[in-house]
Amino acid sequence: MGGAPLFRFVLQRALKMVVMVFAIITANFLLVHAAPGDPASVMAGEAGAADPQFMAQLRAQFGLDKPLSTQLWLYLGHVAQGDLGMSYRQQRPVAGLIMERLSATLILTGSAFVIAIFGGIALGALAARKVGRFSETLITILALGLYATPIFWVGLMLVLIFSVWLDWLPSFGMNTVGADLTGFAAAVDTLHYLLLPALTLGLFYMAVYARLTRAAMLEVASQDFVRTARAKGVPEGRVQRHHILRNALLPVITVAGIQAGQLIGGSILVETVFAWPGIGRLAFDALLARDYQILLGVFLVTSVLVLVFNLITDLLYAWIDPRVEVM
Amino acid sequence: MSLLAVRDLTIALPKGADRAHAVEAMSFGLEAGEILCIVGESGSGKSVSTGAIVGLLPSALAVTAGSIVFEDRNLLGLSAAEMRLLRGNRIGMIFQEPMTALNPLMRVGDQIAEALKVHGAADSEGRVRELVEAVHLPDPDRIVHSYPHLLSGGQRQRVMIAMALALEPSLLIADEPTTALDVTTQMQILGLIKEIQSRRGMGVLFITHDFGVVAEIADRVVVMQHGRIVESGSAEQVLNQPQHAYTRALIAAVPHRARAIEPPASGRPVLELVSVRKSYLRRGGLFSPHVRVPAVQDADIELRQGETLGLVGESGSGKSTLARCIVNLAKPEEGAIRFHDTDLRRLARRHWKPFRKRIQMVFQDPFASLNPRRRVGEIIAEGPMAHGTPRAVAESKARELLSLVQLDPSAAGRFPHEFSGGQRQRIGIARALAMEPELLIADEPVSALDVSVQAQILTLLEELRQRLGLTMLFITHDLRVAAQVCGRVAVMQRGIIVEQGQTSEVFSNPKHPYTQSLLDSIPGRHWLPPVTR
Amino acid sequence: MPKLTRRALARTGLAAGGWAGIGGPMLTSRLAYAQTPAVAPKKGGTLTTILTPEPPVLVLGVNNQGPTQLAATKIFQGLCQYSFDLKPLPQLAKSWTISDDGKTYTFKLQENVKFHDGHPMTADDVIFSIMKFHMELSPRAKPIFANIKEATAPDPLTVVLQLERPFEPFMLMFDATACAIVPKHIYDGTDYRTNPQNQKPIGTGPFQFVEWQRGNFIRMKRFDRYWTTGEPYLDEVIYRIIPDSQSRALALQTGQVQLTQANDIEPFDVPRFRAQPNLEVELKGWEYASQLAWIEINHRVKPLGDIKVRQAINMAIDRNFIRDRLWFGIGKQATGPICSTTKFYDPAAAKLAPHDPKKAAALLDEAGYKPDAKGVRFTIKHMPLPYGEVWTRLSEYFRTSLKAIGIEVVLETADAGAWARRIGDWDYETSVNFLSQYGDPTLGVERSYVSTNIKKITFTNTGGYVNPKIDELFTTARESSEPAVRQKAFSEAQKILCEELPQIWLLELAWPTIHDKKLHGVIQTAMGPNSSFDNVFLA
Amino acid sequence: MNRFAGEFAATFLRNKGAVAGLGVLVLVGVVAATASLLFPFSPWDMRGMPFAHPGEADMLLGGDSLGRDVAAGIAYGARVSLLIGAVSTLAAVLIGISLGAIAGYAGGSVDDAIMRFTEFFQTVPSFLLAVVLVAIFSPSIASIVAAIAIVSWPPVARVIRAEFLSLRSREFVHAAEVLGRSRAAIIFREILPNALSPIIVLASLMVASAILLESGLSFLGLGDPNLMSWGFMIGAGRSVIRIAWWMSVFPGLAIFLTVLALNLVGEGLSDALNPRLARQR
Repeated sequence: MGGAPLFRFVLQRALKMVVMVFAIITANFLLVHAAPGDPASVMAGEAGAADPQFMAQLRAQFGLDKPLSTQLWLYLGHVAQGDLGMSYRQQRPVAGLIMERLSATLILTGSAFVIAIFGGIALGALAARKVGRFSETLITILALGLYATPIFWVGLMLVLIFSVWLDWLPSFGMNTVGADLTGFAAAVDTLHYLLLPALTLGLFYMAVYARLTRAAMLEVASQDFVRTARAKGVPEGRVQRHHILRNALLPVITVAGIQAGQLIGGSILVETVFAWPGIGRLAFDALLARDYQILLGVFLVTSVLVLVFNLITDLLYAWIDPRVEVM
Repeated sequence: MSLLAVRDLTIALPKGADRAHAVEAMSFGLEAGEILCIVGESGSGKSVSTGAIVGLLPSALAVTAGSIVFEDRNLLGLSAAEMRLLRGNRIGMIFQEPMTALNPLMRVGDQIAEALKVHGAADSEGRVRELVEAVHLPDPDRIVHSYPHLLSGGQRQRVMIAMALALEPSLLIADEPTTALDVTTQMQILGLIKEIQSRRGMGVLFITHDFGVVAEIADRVVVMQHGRIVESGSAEQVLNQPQHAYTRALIAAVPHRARAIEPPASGRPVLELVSVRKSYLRRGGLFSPHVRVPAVQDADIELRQGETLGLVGESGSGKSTLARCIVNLAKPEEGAIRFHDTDLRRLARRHWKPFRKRIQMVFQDPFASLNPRRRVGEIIAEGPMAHGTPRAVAESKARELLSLVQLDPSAAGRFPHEFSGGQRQRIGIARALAMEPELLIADEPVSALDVSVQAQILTLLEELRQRLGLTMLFITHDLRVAAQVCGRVAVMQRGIIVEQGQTSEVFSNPKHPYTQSLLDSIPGRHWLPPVTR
Repeated sequence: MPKLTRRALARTGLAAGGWAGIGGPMLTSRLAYAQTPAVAPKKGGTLTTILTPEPPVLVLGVNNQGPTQLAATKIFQGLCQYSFDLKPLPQLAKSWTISDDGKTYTFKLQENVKFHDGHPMTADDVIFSIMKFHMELSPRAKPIFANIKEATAPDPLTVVLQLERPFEPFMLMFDATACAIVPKHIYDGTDYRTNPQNQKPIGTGPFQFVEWQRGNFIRMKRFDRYWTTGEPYLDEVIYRIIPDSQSRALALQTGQVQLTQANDIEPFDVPRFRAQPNLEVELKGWEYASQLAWIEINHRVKPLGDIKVRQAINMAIDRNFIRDRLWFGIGKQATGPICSTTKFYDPAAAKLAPHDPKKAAALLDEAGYKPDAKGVRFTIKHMPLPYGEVWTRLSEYFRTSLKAIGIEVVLETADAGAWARRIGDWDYETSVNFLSQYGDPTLGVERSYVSTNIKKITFTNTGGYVNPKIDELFTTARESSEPAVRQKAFSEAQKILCEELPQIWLLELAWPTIHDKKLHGVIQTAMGPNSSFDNVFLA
Repeated sequence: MNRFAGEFAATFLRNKGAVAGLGVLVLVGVVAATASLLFPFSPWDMRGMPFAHPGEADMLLGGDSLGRDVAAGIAYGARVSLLIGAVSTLAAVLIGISLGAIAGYAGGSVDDAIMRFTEFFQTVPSFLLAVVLVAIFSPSIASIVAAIAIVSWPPVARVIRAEFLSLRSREFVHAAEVLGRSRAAIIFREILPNALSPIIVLASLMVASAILLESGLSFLGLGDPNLMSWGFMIGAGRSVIRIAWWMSVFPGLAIFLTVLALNLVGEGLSDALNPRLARQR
């Protein structure tokens, strides 16, 4: 891929992404405002007492007294300028709130993704290699089992084993508060906390990728060029790695790209179990409190993340598969 | 001592197959410097036997008896690792489908180099280049760094040959290496194989179903049927004095009877194509915009009552697109398609409907052209029913049509997958005839069939044409078939009709160089099959 | 057991000097609690505890949610706090007097009180906090402070509040959760809700705000210039945000936190922690809040307006089961509309009919609600309280109990947003609710039963109960400055309400405060864990 | 469907996992169907002491925090889980087939528009969307089913579209076109029946993930409060896991087995419907 076509492609995709993001914002805006209850009533509920004047004052302050279309228009205008608005309840800019917690989610989902993809491909490749043998059966059962277990359940069990019984790893949070660690020590500290949640989230997707890899490898193994490789006298291991696995990775990459969003969605559950301070949890809390601005902001940010991830997947795909260029 | 000696080779099929053995008591020898053709129709066991030689049999098949001695070693006694060392080293192989036989993710040069590397040979770029040049690939520097998808089928097959020859094997096994190629390419590849073989003195085991190819290349011939060798001998002998009935039938089925010269059809024109143009919008890749690719350019054709016009060309020449334009499966951008006096091109879908009865089509792939989930009776009856014929009438008509295409009327209650390819093609024909069309468009109706079946279908079509007075547009890539079936032919190349006229005239005195090269590429063109019977 | 340190004793002793009034000799109860200190206070250490759910801001007044109060009371302080029997104790006010007509309140402030930014706290800050800040922000304080005719500062350490009419429970409005003292120089003239300093709150409390990683933790450190020298003892207080109840329990169990409070620990986990030798479980400290939980009934919905139906529902419910099986013995069975820890509770007047499903069924039969073929008399909807699992269980128990007397209950889940909106809009049939009583029925009970407070707002008389007699009794109690008169009115009101059952009171809530035995002095007043922790220490 | 069905059954039955899965599913189905016979009382009824251990008070799998029978809950929960799984999948499949078929058959700008719409749903994290939908329309069986259907149709649409795109250019479809059959007949009689086999496989997996999704929603407190479902039981039991492990272990096991069985059946179906791949196993 040359510089200019690549640039044009990225530009086109960026435009498409912008359109998609605004469609998502609009749809979500309408959806979220269809919810019964508004932030003013929730805040009044929390205050333990309220009067109509107070409520009206709150609504005016949040702009909730304007017609919905005006609110939407204003919001879109702000978003276009990079302003995600203020959180009604926390009285802070939404962008800041999300940014504070985005890195936590990215660390969690990123590591989970790495665990899932590498573990999954390794297991899947092994299973495909050992078709009909005990190790294949074992991997298949493991993958099916992980696939069939609710994600929060896995989390609870891991906590029971590694935090309660073995006392090896902390069960919640993201770092040791007050330890004031920096640099490498801080990273190691976070890694400690990260291990269980990342594993919880990663295991499920690892099962997905393992199954996918196995199926793709079996499919690829029946293709003509594999026979060609064997006819050339290529050793079996090399056939598996260079010819079968590389081609089998293509569908795995595609699915991994599509599932990026699900990974972020799934992190709500994991963030809940492990008190991981990410945006999944932020969104859930915001939903319960009807803090629309945060919820919309999270939708926006996650959608952008997914779109960016899809773009990366496509570029990766194009990098691996030379056919994409002229398809 | 032969280079390769196969003795009493027997390979069992898994339980429940239609016969016990894929190959039974097969014996033959191959000398160095010799080309041996194994000929047979699909399912005759010819490919399975080569699989056994190189140790790449599918796991469901097992050699149960016999020996394969190659360079004084019994291959059946070797371990998998020892077999691997032979493959690609002493024994080279090329396959039928060049489009899928190369790893799409590896550069061509790397794939050739791999063949060298895995056997411990120096995989220098120079050597790879040498091999690429040896198979006459243009612009070797570019080809070496290209990915396979950028190469044409013929080029890919050359890459395959380069790979197979990398370590100068003493035995080359070529399994239908030209079947998927266009005639002109086929001729070049055959030439290349012959050239390399004679230069290096290799033994070549060449699998084919095409007697034309046999005539072109073989020194000796082995004919297989149902897993057994029915006849073997020198090429000269088998081609010209076949002994076994099966061989004789196969040779007789090769289309060769030039059609009796008919007076030019004088009926009124049924179909007139004027300056038809059709292009496709090819989807760009991730990084490239969409491209408009012309498929048919300024096609003019006239088809008169009762005549058969052959539309001849290689793949990608636009002949099928043109046929699809006529039946409104594709929308041409320009030109007129006049059926009698109606311009079909301008008709909306619902105005098209009456013409559906009058123009019908027979398709190429007998496996893909019948809905696998419907019974044969329904498939045939649904057309008339869509045009208002009551179900009972349509169904009884369907049974009549089945007899007409020489199938048992009880076939109506069965599903397509219960029939062989030839039978399915008969069903396809019956489906078209159920509409009682005036114009029948046959798009490569026999190209997916074995020769013997091919002959039957051609005969059937000819009979039906005469009996029902059909006007026919016959699309084919096989000049022998065209010569046998068509009164007139039109030759297409890259979307343009380069020549058209009376078949005998065009074939004996081609005006266009492309027509000439097509004719020169007919495999075994110098061989006139003996008229038996 | 709560302990009182020598320092605190000295402080209260100082305050005891000659202030009298209706507030009376207010120190006895705290002194009574001052038992021999088992452990000497020790400086240093970090207290890690839990906060859930995460509060939106940490400025009292801007937000008054439970979690906000827990954390912000370490940063902000009020003029006073309250003993377990709800007598005022000094905090930022060293002492106070109340005029005989009950209309003039004079507060003397502590000396050398500084805000965390170094500004001294003066009477101006107090007057600003009362007359402007909370007047605008707090729907609870507003109607009461509106009664202040004039607020003056004769000198920087004296505040005089002149009331229009006497208001007996007035002294109950000055703790940090009701009226935190905020810095005038930061807030005056700004929009209090959006003031940027809200993100970095500044108060006079023993701990100053350091860092807040949203969704993760809030960290505060010792304020070196705290007005009581030597205090606070702790170096740091860290509130971790842990949304999942099991993770919280685990944190406590493994010693990752030393203190849990409020609803951090689900009731069913409490027995386990009682058994854990290094932990102590305390239930005191919620006397000021005195939250009463009840089945909220919308009287507009048929047949819930029928007194017999409510009486039947009352008898269908087994309060012992609720306390013992759902709350695992934490809390106390409700006996009426006023908590037993709230002032003017009258055990003689507050008597509810006992659990008796048969009688309940008979009552319904008598009222004409006959069961159909499936045994169902009628169907009502019920909206569980979305504040945690135990409330869901309670609603499930409610459904099962009512099924036993032939009333079908259909649950409709609502999240916090929807719940608050629907209660405020009267858009419910039955629900569960709990309200704080703030020590005095006029402050926390009246609002739910008087017809003048039927409003489309949560925590008003949303059920729509109307009884002129009750209106009259509460008005009498509100306007009188005579405790005896008030008691009489409240007693009669309790009697009437217990018969008419405008709501089905279930349980006086208590929240377990569980802490490491090394942590001392957590629960010393009726403010419980909402106190400032200036004399809490680890030893 | 004589030989077709025969071959299909034979391939399916050769797959031991699929047969075991089918067995488990049948068992779950039977338990769900006979729940009211096995446990002739409401699963909400308090039958014994809270936290009764398995086996106590005639409760095979123990009691929950209100003394309700866990076994009865699982039996009645099977109905709900299967119902939610089946109905939401059916709805998702119907949405997916309609949109996918239109996109794949019509092609061009219609296809583009529909695919953008599909991408839209795949861009918003599906679990987050499901949570928001259920929360907004308040948790009830209808809103849960609708939310699950809304977030799970895109894969169906994509698969159907891809099948339509490929089948549309198959010769038997061209033949139908040339015979002059109507568009509806071509879509419903010719293409759709041939596009269904991947959907059957996908659907069996979707039922499984719908059950998981429901349990995830219940875990967050967004289940239907009036229906005893497995997800609800885990949600109610997980916080007391140290006191009463059986409250969450058994329903968890029920989910695990059912989802596993569905996956196994799905694989069996996939093999039986794509015999070419199956042979390589």
